[in-house]
Amino acid sequence: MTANVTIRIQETDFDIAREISALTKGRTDIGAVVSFSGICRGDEGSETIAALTLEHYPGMAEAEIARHAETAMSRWPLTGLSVIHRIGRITPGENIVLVLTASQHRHAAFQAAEFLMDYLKANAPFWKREEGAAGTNWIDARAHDDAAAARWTKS
Amino acid sequence: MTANVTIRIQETDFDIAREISALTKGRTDIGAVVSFSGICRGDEGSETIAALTLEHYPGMAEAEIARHAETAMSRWPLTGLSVIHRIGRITPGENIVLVLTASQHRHAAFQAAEFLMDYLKANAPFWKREEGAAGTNWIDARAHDDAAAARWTKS
Amino acid sequence: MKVKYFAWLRERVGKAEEMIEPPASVRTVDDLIAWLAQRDETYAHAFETPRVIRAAIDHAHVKPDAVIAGAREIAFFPPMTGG
Amino acid sequence: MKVKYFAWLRERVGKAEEMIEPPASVRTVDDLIAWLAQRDETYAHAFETPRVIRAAIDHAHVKPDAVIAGAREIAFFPPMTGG
Repeated sequence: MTANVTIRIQETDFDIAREISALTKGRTDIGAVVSFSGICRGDEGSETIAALTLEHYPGMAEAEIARHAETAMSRWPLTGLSVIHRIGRITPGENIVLVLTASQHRHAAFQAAEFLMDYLKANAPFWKREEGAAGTNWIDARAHDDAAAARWTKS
Repeated sequence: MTANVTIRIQETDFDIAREISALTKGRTDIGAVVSFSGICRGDEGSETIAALTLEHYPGMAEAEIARHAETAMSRWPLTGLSVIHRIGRITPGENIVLVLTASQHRHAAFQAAEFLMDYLKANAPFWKREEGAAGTNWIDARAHDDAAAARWTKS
Repeated sequence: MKVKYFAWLRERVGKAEEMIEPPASVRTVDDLIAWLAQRDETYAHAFETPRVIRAAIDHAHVKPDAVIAGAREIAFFPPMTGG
Repeated sequence: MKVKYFAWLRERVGKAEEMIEPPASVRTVDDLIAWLAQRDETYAHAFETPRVIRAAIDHAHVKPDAVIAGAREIAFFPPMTGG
């Protein structure tokens, strides 16, 4: 089984259909593909958001995602996975992040996708600044994102 | 919050990007979209498969999916969901089923998608016949699919 | 009432649906399976393993002890394998 | 060694990166934060809440007691908010 791992950090939007096709093309050993798209919302709590700007740590961001990808590949029988994270200015309704997992069986694909998202949220060096009515603010990390990532070390 | 529920049973393939767009278009309250695609594999256990043929119970299949959709909408804060199940002859590498869930937050979207797939597998009236080297056979239901559906009633 | 058959049960019975009029003594889904099985060899073969046969009344799954009175449509089929 | 700053830490320090040469007594990440904080008012403000500041050495997350000897690049940043 050849594993197919794609990791990209880019300013431009991604095309989910094309990414799924890249992961599955020419293979007949894949029974399940799970995709997660994270989308910019128009509000953060009670505040209205005009846009988000995403900053990242070049080099470390790729390395950190690659470490999580390796962990996912070793924990679940995946045929491949893709992680694409956008940076720069993103307006409400636009995509922020894409995680794709492919496997023979659905539970592995679901579990690995959820694991990757929880780990990315808590550990990948990206930071969001929001443009709201009252100026721009760095978004605070949420304790429940750390808790979500921690549950994978318990099980 | 208006809920956006799509249920379709069709012979033709589906376009994931178009279905995601239909679920999210014009909205800025969605932070997470999870998609599950079930794909026809080229083998079932040790046997090679030339194609699957999917039969369904018209009327009941739609009703059963609608019941699961309602349950999902009541259990998780979803902005919408789509279930598209193909019928007829499907060859390895082709899509069989699509489940999409959209929510403000990722855990609801992941949980609802996994719940819907587990319930569809165990309860929706569809049956697969495989064309193999040794003729055609109806695929047996798997005990672990019932177990997967049952775990949602415990939690 | 109308009875429908799916998947290998449909193939064994040799038809997708039919109208039946069981006697009043046939009260439950289980009774109906037993009544169908005794019709002839074809039905006996189709229903020879009643424990793996599922039933639905008017598009909803039911248990073997479900009462069939008032049903418009009863369906029999093997465990589902969709998704 | 090279030090990098991200997000509001970068804004408060007023630069994205710089070369520094801390004395040998600065052994750990915590020591380095204390040393940076005493440089001037700008750094004191940037590092005034060390408990919310995360650190990475050569692209890997480290704890506050991590030893900095041999590091090529040390980064300081607030908790991550990607995904």
